[in-house]
Order: sequence, then structure tokens, then C-alpha cells
Amino acid sequence: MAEETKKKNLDGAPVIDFDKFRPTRSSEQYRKGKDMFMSGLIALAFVIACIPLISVLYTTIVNGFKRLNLNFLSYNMTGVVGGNPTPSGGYGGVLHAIIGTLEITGGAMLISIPIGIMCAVYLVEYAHGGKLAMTISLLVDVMSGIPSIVAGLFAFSMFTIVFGPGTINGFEGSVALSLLMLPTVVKSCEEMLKIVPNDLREASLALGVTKQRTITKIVLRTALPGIVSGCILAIARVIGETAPLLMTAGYIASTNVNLFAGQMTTLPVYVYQEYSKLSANCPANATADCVTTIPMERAWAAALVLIIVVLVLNLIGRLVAKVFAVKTER
Amino acid sequence: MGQRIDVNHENIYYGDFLAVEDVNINIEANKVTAFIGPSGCGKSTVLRTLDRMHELIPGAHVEGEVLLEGKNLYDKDVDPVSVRRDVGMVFQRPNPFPTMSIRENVLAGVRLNNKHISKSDADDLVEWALRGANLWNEVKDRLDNPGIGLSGGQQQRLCIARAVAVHPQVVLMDEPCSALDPISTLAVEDLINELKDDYTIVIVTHNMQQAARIADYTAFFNLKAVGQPGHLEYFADTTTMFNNPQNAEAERYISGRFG
Amino acid sequence: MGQRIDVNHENIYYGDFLAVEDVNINIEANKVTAFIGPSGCGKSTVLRTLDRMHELIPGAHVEGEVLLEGKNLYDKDVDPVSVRRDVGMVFQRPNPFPTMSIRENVLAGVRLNNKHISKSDADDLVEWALRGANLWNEVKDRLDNPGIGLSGGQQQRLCIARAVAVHPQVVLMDEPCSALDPISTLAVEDLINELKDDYTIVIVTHNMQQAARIADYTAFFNLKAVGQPGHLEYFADTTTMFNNPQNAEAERYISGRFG
Amino acid sequence: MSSQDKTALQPSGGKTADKVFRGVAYACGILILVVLAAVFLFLFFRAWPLIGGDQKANSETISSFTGGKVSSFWGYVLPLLFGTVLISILALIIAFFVSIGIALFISHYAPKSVATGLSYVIDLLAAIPSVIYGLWGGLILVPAIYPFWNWVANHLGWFPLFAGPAANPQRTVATVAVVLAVMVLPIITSMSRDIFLQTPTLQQEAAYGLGATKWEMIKLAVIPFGRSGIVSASMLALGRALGETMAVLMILSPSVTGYSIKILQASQSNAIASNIAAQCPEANDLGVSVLIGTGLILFLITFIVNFAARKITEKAGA
Amino acid sequence: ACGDNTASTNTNSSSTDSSSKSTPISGDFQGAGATSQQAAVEAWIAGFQGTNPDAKIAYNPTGSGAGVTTFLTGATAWAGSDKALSDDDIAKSKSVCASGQAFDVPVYISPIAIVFNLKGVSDAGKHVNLDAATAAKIFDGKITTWNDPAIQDQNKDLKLPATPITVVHRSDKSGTTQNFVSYFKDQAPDAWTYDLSENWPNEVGQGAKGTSGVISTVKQADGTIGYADFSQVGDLGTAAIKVGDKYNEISAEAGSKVIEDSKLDDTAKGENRVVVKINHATEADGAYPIVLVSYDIVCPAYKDAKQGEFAKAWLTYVTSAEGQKAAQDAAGSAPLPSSLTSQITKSIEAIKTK
Ligand SMILES: Nc1ncnc2c1ncn2[C@@H]1O[C@H](COP(=O)(O)OP(=O)(O)OP(=O)(O)O)[C@@H](O)[C@H]1O
Ligand SMILES: Nc1ncnc2c1ncn2[C@@H]1O[C@H](COP(=O)(O)OP(=O)(O)OP(=O)(O)O)[C@@H](O)[C@H]1O
Ligand SMILES: [Mg+2]
Ligand SMILES: [Mg+2]
Ligand SMILES: O=P([O-])([O-])[O-]
Repeated sequence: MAEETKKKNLDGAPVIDFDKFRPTRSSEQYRKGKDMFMSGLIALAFVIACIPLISVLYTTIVNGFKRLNLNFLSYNMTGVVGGNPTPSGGYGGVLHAIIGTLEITGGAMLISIPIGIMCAVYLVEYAHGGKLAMTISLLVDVMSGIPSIVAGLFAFSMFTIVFGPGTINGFEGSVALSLLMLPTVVKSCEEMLKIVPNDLREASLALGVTKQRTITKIVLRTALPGIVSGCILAIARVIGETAPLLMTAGYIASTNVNLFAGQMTTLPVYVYQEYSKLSANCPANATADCVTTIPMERAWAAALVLIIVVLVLNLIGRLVAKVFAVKTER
Repeated sequence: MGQRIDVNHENIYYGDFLAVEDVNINIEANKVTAFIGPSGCGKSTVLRTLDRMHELIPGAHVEGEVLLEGKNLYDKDVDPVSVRRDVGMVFQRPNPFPTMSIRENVLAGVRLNNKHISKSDADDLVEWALRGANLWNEVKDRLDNPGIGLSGGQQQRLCIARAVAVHPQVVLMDEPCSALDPISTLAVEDLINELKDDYTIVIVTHNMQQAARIADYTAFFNLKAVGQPGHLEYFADTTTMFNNPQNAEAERYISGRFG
Repeated sequence: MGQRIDVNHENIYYGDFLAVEDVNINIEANKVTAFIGPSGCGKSTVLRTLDRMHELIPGAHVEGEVLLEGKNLYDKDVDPVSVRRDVGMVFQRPNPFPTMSIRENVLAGVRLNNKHISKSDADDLVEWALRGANLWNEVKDRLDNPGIGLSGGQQQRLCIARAVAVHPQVVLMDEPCSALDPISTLAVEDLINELKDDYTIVIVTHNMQQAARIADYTAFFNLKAVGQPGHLEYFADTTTMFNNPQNAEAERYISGRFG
Repeated sequence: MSSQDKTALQPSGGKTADKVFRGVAYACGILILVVLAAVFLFLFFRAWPLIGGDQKANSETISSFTGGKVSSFWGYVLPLLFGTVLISILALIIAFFVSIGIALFISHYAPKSVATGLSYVIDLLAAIPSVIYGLWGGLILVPAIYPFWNWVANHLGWFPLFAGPAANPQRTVATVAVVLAVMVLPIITSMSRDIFLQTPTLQQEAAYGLGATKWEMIKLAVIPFGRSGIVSASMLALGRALGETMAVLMILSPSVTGYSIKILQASQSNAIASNIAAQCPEANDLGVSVLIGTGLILFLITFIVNFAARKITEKAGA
Repeated sequence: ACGDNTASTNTNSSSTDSSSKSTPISGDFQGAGATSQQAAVEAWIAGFQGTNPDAKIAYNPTGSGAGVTTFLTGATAWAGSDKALSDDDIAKSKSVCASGQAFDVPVYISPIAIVFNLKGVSDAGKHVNLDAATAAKIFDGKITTWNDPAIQDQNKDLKLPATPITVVHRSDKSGTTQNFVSYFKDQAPDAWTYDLSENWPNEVGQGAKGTSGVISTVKQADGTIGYADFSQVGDLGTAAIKVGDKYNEISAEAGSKVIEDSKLDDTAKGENRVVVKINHATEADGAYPIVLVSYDIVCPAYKDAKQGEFAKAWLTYVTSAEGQKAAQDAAGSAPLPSSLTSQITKSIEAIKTK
């Protein structure tokens, strides 16, 4: 019977001269060469990218380290005049800007992460590529292209209309930032949810679990590490925004802890303002403690603080991701 | 007690493509019914309509009736969630939840349905289900390890344990043993034999010896030609099907002279 | 002509975990050798070391020798790429390239070496390989459709076609039929029979009937206990293995009295 | 452990939760539309005086922005648009290949322990604020890169893009594109890395099993799998480059009007976002309308770019 | 609040202060506007809070235009602006002020330096002499090398290299630019034909954002020339400008002199306004004619009387000798000349505090 089937299978099948397809020495050489060449290119890409990246970090650390001390972190900019030291012996600091950055970014997170995740859930779990969903995900793409400055103008006008002209406060900044964060959150959550194998949804639904519980306890749970890292990237994307915050959250030298009233300084705005000052004046009769280059030094130190804040947030995010994902890791 | 399923004039579509045509079948309560047939003839497709799992595929839809103990699963007022709670399913490819330990995987059906279950009850249930799936001895010392750390065969047995832990009325199995070795296969077959006291079992299998061993009834699906819809060619009790089939195609298929 | 493989004192580790211990086996050229044994005993693991596929798993490493026609695959100057060209592989789960058409899937391996292959040569090769995998008639009208559009069984046959299209010296198959129906299985078995004229075949199977039907030699792997390394328990020509095994464990396993 | 008594198809609990959850998800989807509509309407409303207002006042305002060279809105915005797109495309071209290279390096070349560290560094770099890139670009890169661009201008000057003489200091489109490339690089890298890491092992093994080299495996399995992810990452990156304000503002020496592809010369092009930032603080009400009008154009252009990209992805996916 | 840099001697100094004749001001007060004033305002806030420790004052340096716009919404107590109010703004202010219309008084005068970076000259600490026409031609791209006869003739004692000139100008809309080019417009109308604008009018050389951008760009290459607020010059070279037949070097006092020699702008209509028409043609001894005058804009009466009280006290302090001294120390600005004092005082007196 085997003979029979064999004939049947290959009945009419062409006869192949496999020698024709045998690798030649040169083709092998070529492939090997190409493989090595591409490996080289890929490693080179990495090296090339490292140059600016290291330079940015190096510059910031070297320049920022000079003024980064406890005094810088525990004072704001009230009473700082010219290049003169303050009564506390420092030259002003970023306490107010750190508080502002954390509060404003936190506000943006609270707005955009839940909405973003639920929007991604809608797109992946409920919409099944319907027309509305296509429109929404297209618009999410479009939204990711909104220039930050336009987001700032949007929030600014919304608040002036609702709360009266000239309204500037931290929450307004949060709204502007959440507009920028939202598409990033939706996109990355969408990607992460799509990657969750369908097998798992089927397995859960087949156990008679409702869709909501399947999504929250299986799908989102499985995608969680990815979602967390996506949200971290989204935060990273907005925590350094300057332009929209200049017009929505404003700039103030003193500490304001109320997100909903009064201007609030954030670290990037602080960096920009200090950079804009460039140098401070020291009158002819000033003491030796007067430092003309202090604004740039503060700018670099604040930039370093900003990077460190980002680093700490990243670490927290990763830690969270790890704790939740601990079982898949092993 | 298991429940019976009656399928009447069922057509199944993937979008516009009619995948399976006019299926009529009566699946007896507390019996094992096997689906056999060549690849692509629609066995999995029909099976999935028995607990409305096909609805997860966009565009897939059904015409006709599927009656579970006389109640049409496709009636407007029927919630697919409750259908799936009553009709459990085991898949072709093992799919344990990667975020869960072995123990949690077994308990998933109970836990995810928000049922609170005491630790001792949970322990009993886990042991019962894993023993039934012939996995207990291999994993009892590492119940808290992740389920995906197991080998393919072990994973599939874990999935079977997970499905039976919910105590469904009917259990659908889509080639549950295709990734298992003979030992595990035997254990699963024993389990099926044991389960049918309480449940109705429908199993898709490529292994005709398996069908012959465990099934009370066998349904033979066929395909006129590629691209044509599949259909139920012949349905009979297993003895008749394998010893004295009253259908020429079925006989050819079973004796291996097909194609 | 196929080539012989000799495995000497092979230990296989996943990181620190010794998965398989001290394997010694001589795989004859132009013969079919089957690996059988309970789940988790390391059949797949050993198989993958025969074309260095295990190296893809971080931490997996091998001690000992694997000689392909006398040349150690693990010698420093051996390129795993050329090993894998000479030793083809078919996997447990079908894995066609999802972005490629059926035709391109079959040609994928050949294209690596022959950038410019004439259309007629390509057509011939595609037909030859697909016929060999008993898939030609089902797909000949839609060769340009994506490979993942096929049913599971069809996909696996496509993968077999893809592997043989490269015309390797040795073909390793890890439960290639576990997702196939009997008809396709038979066709693949015939293909294996035919291929052994030209190639050496090593096949992992759970189906002992299959091993008995197609293998010239059978290797029985076993596991002392869970968590212990697997090992080669008994190696014999197939007739001896199934009719008159000189090993108590093998006998128990084959007669189904195992576990 | 015997079966519980159950009647068929008991209504299940959690139906309300199911409905509420679905409703919330649906509402959040719709919210995207609402927010975008709000942004669009606001921009349009604020830019309205350009269309419905006193045309003479409009041209006076635009003249005041351009030193009298241009007085029509289109004459003002089109060169800005050209500059914006030029800068962003250059940045994307520079970043794209490098990013894919790094992503592959992390996902498939570097040993696992190294890769974890590297991805962390990349994630961190995505977080470096544009104002810091502005500082770095303006103060460190501009002088440092001059010899290189000067060399390019001297040796490749026949190519119109690199027409010399290279400006010194190099506050040019070329330098800005490099900085923007550095800024968007982590975005493309980290997204494509995530996708590359998700490539099914089965696909990779299939390629290796056919005797593919590592690079061939990547071409056969990794790149096709990651393609849509790469495109969407690039779109995100392009979006960021198009809208980037501070770095351009702090580095580029902009032109007032005119189209130019001489990327090594100063005062040749300007970008919409940074122009808004530069002009807004001193602008009067009508001036703000003009600037918002340019913002609206930027908004529309990102719409078109993303739309086209989506169509490309769809085609590739089919 | 937390982190404030309050001096420990704060209360003592306020009680001994002679100027605290009225009750101290308390409350939250906001201002916004010109970036040029920022350093001075910081000093003024510190000084003002010395006598009014319960006043919380914030100044947002958003830019003159935005500052005025915000002021006209009523959200700020005062605006800082590098240019006087327009008739339009005056009209709009009627709805914001409780009565009357807004007015502007000069508070900050700062000379604008022509800065340059030239090997062998600026790094040797030497000045370059320029007259208005030559400077205008340089900034208009008509003179392109440093050793151009037009420059060399005025600098007989310097050996100027053939280095090409790179002009560096502001790329953003700026009061500094407008004040700078208005000097060319007045003194070299043939060489500088552009309309007066806050935007740089030509495409010569390179633009940079903000004074800081200009300074750092000038520092980055040899042969650059730009203009910037005097306080930001640092160690760059500056040009001495021809006044009469002498070349006067830049200094705060020299800047003050030109204002002293200027008249009020009689085209600025409106009560209480003190707008200076800078006399660029001044021949006053030692005067440096390129200056920026920056104003504070306030209402004569506020809807919230507290704001009025504050505005009055604020301007009084800012324009006082003490306030001007603080600005001079902190920002290197020029003091308001005494010729303006009585005008300013009269206007401030007009602010109603009830
Ligand atoms: N998701 C789907 N979309 C479209 N067509 C499908 C889908 N799933 C299956 N089909 C088609 O429906 C038919 C029946 O497929 P089905 O998977 O039910 O066959 P099967 O008998 O289970 O095959 P196998 O034994 O290979 O699992 C086939 O022609 C198949 O191509
Ligand atoms: N990637 C891996 N990492 C760590 N351990 C592994 C890995 N793959 C397999 N193992 C372990 O190695 C042992 C042998 O596994 P292998 O998959 O080779 O068994 P098998 O005989 O092929 O089983 P099956 O019949 O279920 O496919 C098992 O204990 C398994 O848990
Ligand atoms: Mg199936
Ligand atoms: Mg295996
Ligand atoms: O103070 P300005 O920024 O307008 O020059």
C-alpha cells in the first residue's frame, strides 16, 4: 500500500535536480559575510547611538553635579537676587519645581492612564475592528502628532473659558499633559493587549468567566508588565514638557502645593527659565560669594534632578512591573 | 447529571464562507460522543458552536438550533457566559494562564467567577482535578510554580484539570490528547470514562483507536471537496461505526482507504 | 545519500538543570530512527541537539559529542548554520511564516542559498514538495494565499514540505503528526518511507503504532522520576523493540502497563 | 467532590459588571473623538479671525511677523510647513536605521544580562526632556559638530542638500535633525525592541531549522513579525519630531520665509511648533490667531501623514 | 511657605526701615510680562517683601505681549512691557480697570550692547568703534568681513583680521530687537530701511532664541557679532558707539544719560502715561544711545482695592532710589534719571487705593 500511495502522491510531480539548489562555496561565503556584516552594522548602530547619549548624560552630570546639594533640593527661588547667596547659604533651589512636576505629572497620569487603558480595551476587546474602532485608532495616531504647544493652548483656552480669563494653575498643566500622554498610553496598551494570545481569552471564557473578568483578570493581568512599561514611557514623554507648561502652569519662585490654584513651576520650565537668564549680575561691591554664572549652573543642576526624578520613576515602574510579573519571569 | 445536546439544521459561517452545512446530531447525556473526520472538515468548528465559542471569531455565526436539554443556546435571552459555564472546553493546544501558578490555574474557573472558596476546599479541588488529569504526582511538590513551566504534555493535562475543576455539565474536548504521550493519553481516557458518570462528553480526535476505545457514539464528518462546506456524513454508535458502518465513505475512512 | 549520526556521552543542560544524561546512540544513515518515551523524558531535547537547535535557548548547553558522518557537530570550526542546512527539522506545532504565501513558505529555505531561482524551477520545486507532503491537491489553486490561512493539519504538512524542499541529509521530526488526521499521517509516513532512500530520518513520536510502522530502529527514553534527568533506556531495531524487547521498562511502556 | 446540582443555563452573576465595564470602555473610546473634536474646534475657533476677521488687519499682523516680506497667511505658513517636514523627515531617516539596529542588538544579539541593562538605558533616554536636548544641542553639539558638517559641505557639496558653505556656528537644519533623531531614537528603539522580543520562538526556529544565518532568520521571522510595530513606532517618532518645540527653538537659526533644502546653512528654514513658541509671548490677540492658524495646519499635516502611514501598514498587513 | 529663602533678620530689618510709613501690604499678587525685567523684578520682589513680609508676589516672564494680554484680562495686578501700550490696549483696559484707563511708567532702563567675538580683539579685551551707519550695514549683511575699510577706518589702532562676519540676532519676537533697530532707523535711515518691528527683518547671519541664545551663539564661533542686554555681556567684546564725534563705551550710567537727554513721547495719548521717546541723536557727554526702556503697566483703580494698594506701593518702591539700586545690583540696569522722577511720582499718586 505504501508503494501505491507513494506513486499517487508524486504522480505527475516534477523531477527535481537538487544539485542545482546546492549551496555553492561562494554563496555560502557571501551569506556568512553578509551575516557578519549585518552583525557589525547592528553593533555599530549601537555605538553610534551611544555617542550622543553618553554625551548628553555626561554633560548634564558634570555640569549639574556642581550645584546639586541638599540646599538646592530643599529651597525654592524666593528671595534669590542676582548672583548673591541666600541667607541659608545656597543660591536658591528646585523644591518648588520638584513638587510642581510631581503633582502636575501625577494629575496627568490620573486622567490619561485609566482612560487610555479603557480605550485600548475597547479597541482590542470589544470593537473587533469595526468602523468606529478604526476611526478611533486612526484618531489616536493623529492625536499622538498633536504638537505639545497646541495641547498647551487647548488647555489654556479651556480653562479661561470655564474659570475665567487669565486662569493659570497646575491642573491646567495636567490637562495639557494628559492630552499628550493619552495617545501614547492607548497605543502601547493596544499593542500589549493585542499580543496577549487569544488562547488565553478562549480558555478563560470557556470556563464560563464573564468578559469583564476575563479582561481584567486574565488579559490585563497578562499584559500588565507591558502596560506598566508603556505608561512609564508615556510619563517620560510628558514629564519633560516645557512649552505647554509655560503657558498653562506658569512660573513662580515660591512653593505652591495646591494643584488647583496658583501658578506652579515644573522642573523643565525651571531649567528653561534659568537658561534664559544665562548669567546673573554681581554689582561692583559684591562679595566673593556672588556667582555670575549661577543661573546656568542651576539650570544644569535642575536638569540633572529632572533626569534623576525620571530615573526614580522608572525604577518604581519597573519594580511594580516586576512584582506583578514575578511568576512569568521564572 | 450531564445534559443532552440536540443540534438541528445547523449551518456555520465564517463571514460569508459556509464552513459546515446542515448538521443534525443528538448527543446523549452521560455518554461520550466522538467527532472524527479528515482535516479541515469542520470538527472543531462544530464543537465550538456547542458552547458558542465560535462567537469569539469576528464574523463567525450560526444558523439553526443547538438545544441543551431542550433549551436553545442561541435564544435571545441566553447568556453565552452561562452556556460556557455549563459546557466546558479543552483545547487542541495547551493554554495555561501564564501569570498563574499550577494551583491557581486549576482554581481559575472557580476564582475568576468570584466564588469564594476556603483554602481546604481549594486544596481538595486542586488535588482532585490534578489527580483526574494524571498530573498530581508530577506537580504536587511545585503547585506554586508557574503553569507554563511544564512540558507540553504536562501543560495540556493541567488544562484538562482546569476545565473539569469547574464541574460543567458537558465537556467539549478538541483533540485533547494530540500533545500527550500514550501514558498520559490513557490516563485522560480513564478520566473521560469516569467523568461520563456525571457529565456529557464530546471529543474531537484524530486517533480512531481512541474513538473506538472511549466513545459511545461516533460522528463522522466529511468534506466533499476542498473549499466546499463540511458536513456530518454519518452518525452511529461506536460499535456500529467501527465494525459495521452503514456508510461507504465512513467505511473507507475508517479502514484507512481514504483520500 | 543520508548521513549517519553518532552520539557519544551526551549530557544536556538547561542552565544548571541536567535535563538528559549520558546518551549514547548510533543513528544509521538512510534509516528511520524513532524516539519514544513518556512525556518530559527529553526526546525533544535530545532531538534538538542533533542540529544544535537547543542553542537558541539561553543557557542550554551540551557535553559530549554528536558526530555527523564522523565529524563532531560541536567542534569549534563547525558553523551551526551549515549543520542546520544538512540536518532539517520539522516541529511539533506547525509554524509557517505568517507573512508569506504558501508558495513562498515552501521556497523559504531554498531562497536562502539561491537568491535567483528561475520561476519554472521554483514552480517545480513547490509542486514536488507539496505533493510529497500530500498537500498539493488542497492548495494548488491558492498557492499565493497566506500559509497561516490553512487548518492546523494543512499547516503542518506545509511545514514538512518546506523542510524537505531544502533537501537536507538528515531530517529531524518532533511529533510531526500529532496535529494531523490519519489520512495526512499516512501520507507523511509514506513520505518518510520515501525520503529514507535519500536521507536519514529521526522522528519523535507518541504513537507507538507509528513507530512500529515506519521506524527501522527505535530508541526508548525514560525518566527515573520527575525532576530527575531523562536518559536513553533502551535502543534496538524496531522489530526487537516491539516484539521482544530486552528491557523490562521498555516492555512495560510498550504494552501500556507503565506509570 | 461530586457535581453540584445545577439547572441548565442559570443566569450568571457579573452581568451588570460586564455591562458597566463595556460601557466605560466604549465611553473612553468615544472620549477620544470628543477630545479631538474639542481640540480641533478650539484651534479653528481661535484661528477664525484669519478667515472671518478684518483681512487688512490680518495682513498687517503677518507682515509684522515677517518684516513685511509676506502678508498672506499661506505665504507665511507654507515655508514653515516645508521646514517642519524637512526637519522631521531627516530626523526620522537618521533615527530609523540606527534604532532598528539597536533594537535588534538588544533583542537578538546582546547577551540577556547586557540586554536588560541596555534596554533600561534606552528607556531612560526616552525620558530625557527636550529642554535638556535643547541645552545640550545648543551648547555642546553645535560647536562640536561643525567640523563634521564642514567636511560634508566641502566634499559632498555637489549634492544640493549639502550645499556649502557650512554655517558656523552650526545652528542649522542638519544639526537640529541630528538632535531630533537622538530624541526620537529611544521611541523607535524601545517599541520595536518590545515587538522583536515577542517574535514567536516557533517562527525563529523554523528559520534556523532551514539553515538560516542569524541575519536571515531576522529577515524571515523577526522583521515581518515586527513590521506593523516598526511602522507605528516610526509614526509616533515622526509625530514627536513634527511637534518638537524646545529643542528646535533653542538650536535652530530660523528663516523668516522661503523654501530651502540647504541644510548646512543657517537661517534657511523654520518649523511651525518652535515658531509658535518664539512668537507667542510677544504676539497680540490677532497674532495669536495667526499662530494658532499655523498650529492648525501642523495638526492637519500630522493627520495626513498618519493617515498615509496607516494605509501603508494596512497594505503591508494584507 | 516651605523652602522659602527667608532671612533670619527679616523682621528686624523691616521695623528699622524708614520707608515703612504705610501699613504693610499682604495678599497674593501676580505680574507677568517682559523677560528683560526678570532679574530686576526678582530683586524688587525680595526688597518689597523685606518691608511687606506677608505679600506673596509672583512674576511670570512670559514676554511683553503675553504680559499685556494677560493684564488686559484682569488676571494680573501689573504687566511688565518693553514697549508702551498701543491705543488699542488703552481702549481695552477700560473694561479691566475699575475706572479710567491703564497707563505705563518706565521702571527699567538697560543699555543694549553690540557684542562680538573676534580672535585677537575681543579676547584681548579690546573694543571696536562703530558709528550707526557702519553698524547698520554690518547687521544688514552689507559689510561682510571684519577688515572692511568701513570698520578699519574707525579703528586705526586695531589690526582687524579678514574673518567673515556672522551676524547673530534674536529669532523670537523681542523688545530688545525693536529697541535696538530703532536706533539704526533713527540714526542711519539710509542703511536701515526696514519697518520697525519686534521681529528681526532680514535673513542675514543667524537667529537665536532669547538673549541667552544670542550670547551662546556669539561665543561659539569666531567672527560673530550680535546684540544683547548689557548685563549678559560677560567677557565678550563690546562696541563703542559714535556719539557726536566721540566713541562712547557702554555702561549703565552712559545708558541713563541718553534717557536724561530724552523727551516724553507726546504721541502717547492717555492720562498719567510716562512714555519716553529715546533721543538716539543725543550728543550728551558720555551717553550711550542704544537702550531699552521697559515699563510697568498698571490701572489707576482696581476692582479689588487691595490690588490698587499693592500696585501703588509696588511702583513706589520700584521707582524709588532704593528700588533702582536693587535693580542695578541684580540686573546691571541703568538708574532712572532724576528728570523723570516727578512725572512718575505724579502718575503713581493717581492710583486710587480705596
Ligand atoms: N477562523 C477561521 N476563519 C475562516 N475560516 C476558518 C477559520 N477556522 C477554520 N476555518 C475553515 O473552516 C473549515 C473547517 O475548519 P476546522 O478547523 O473546523 O477543521 P477541523 O476538522 O477541526 O480540522 P483539523 O483536524 O485540522 O483541526 C476549514 O476549511 C478551515 O479553513
Ligand atoms: N526551555 C526549557 N527550559 C528549561 N527546562 C526545559 C526546557 N524545555 C524542556 N525542559 C525540561 O526538560 C525536560 C525534557 O523536556 P522535553 O520537552 O525534551 O520532553 P519531551 O520528552 O519532548 O516531552 P513531550 O513528550 O511532552 O514533548 C523536562 O523536564 C522539561 O521540563
Ligand atoms: Mg480542528
Ligand atoms: Mg517534546
Ligand atoms: O525682553 P525681550 O525678550 O523681549 O527682549
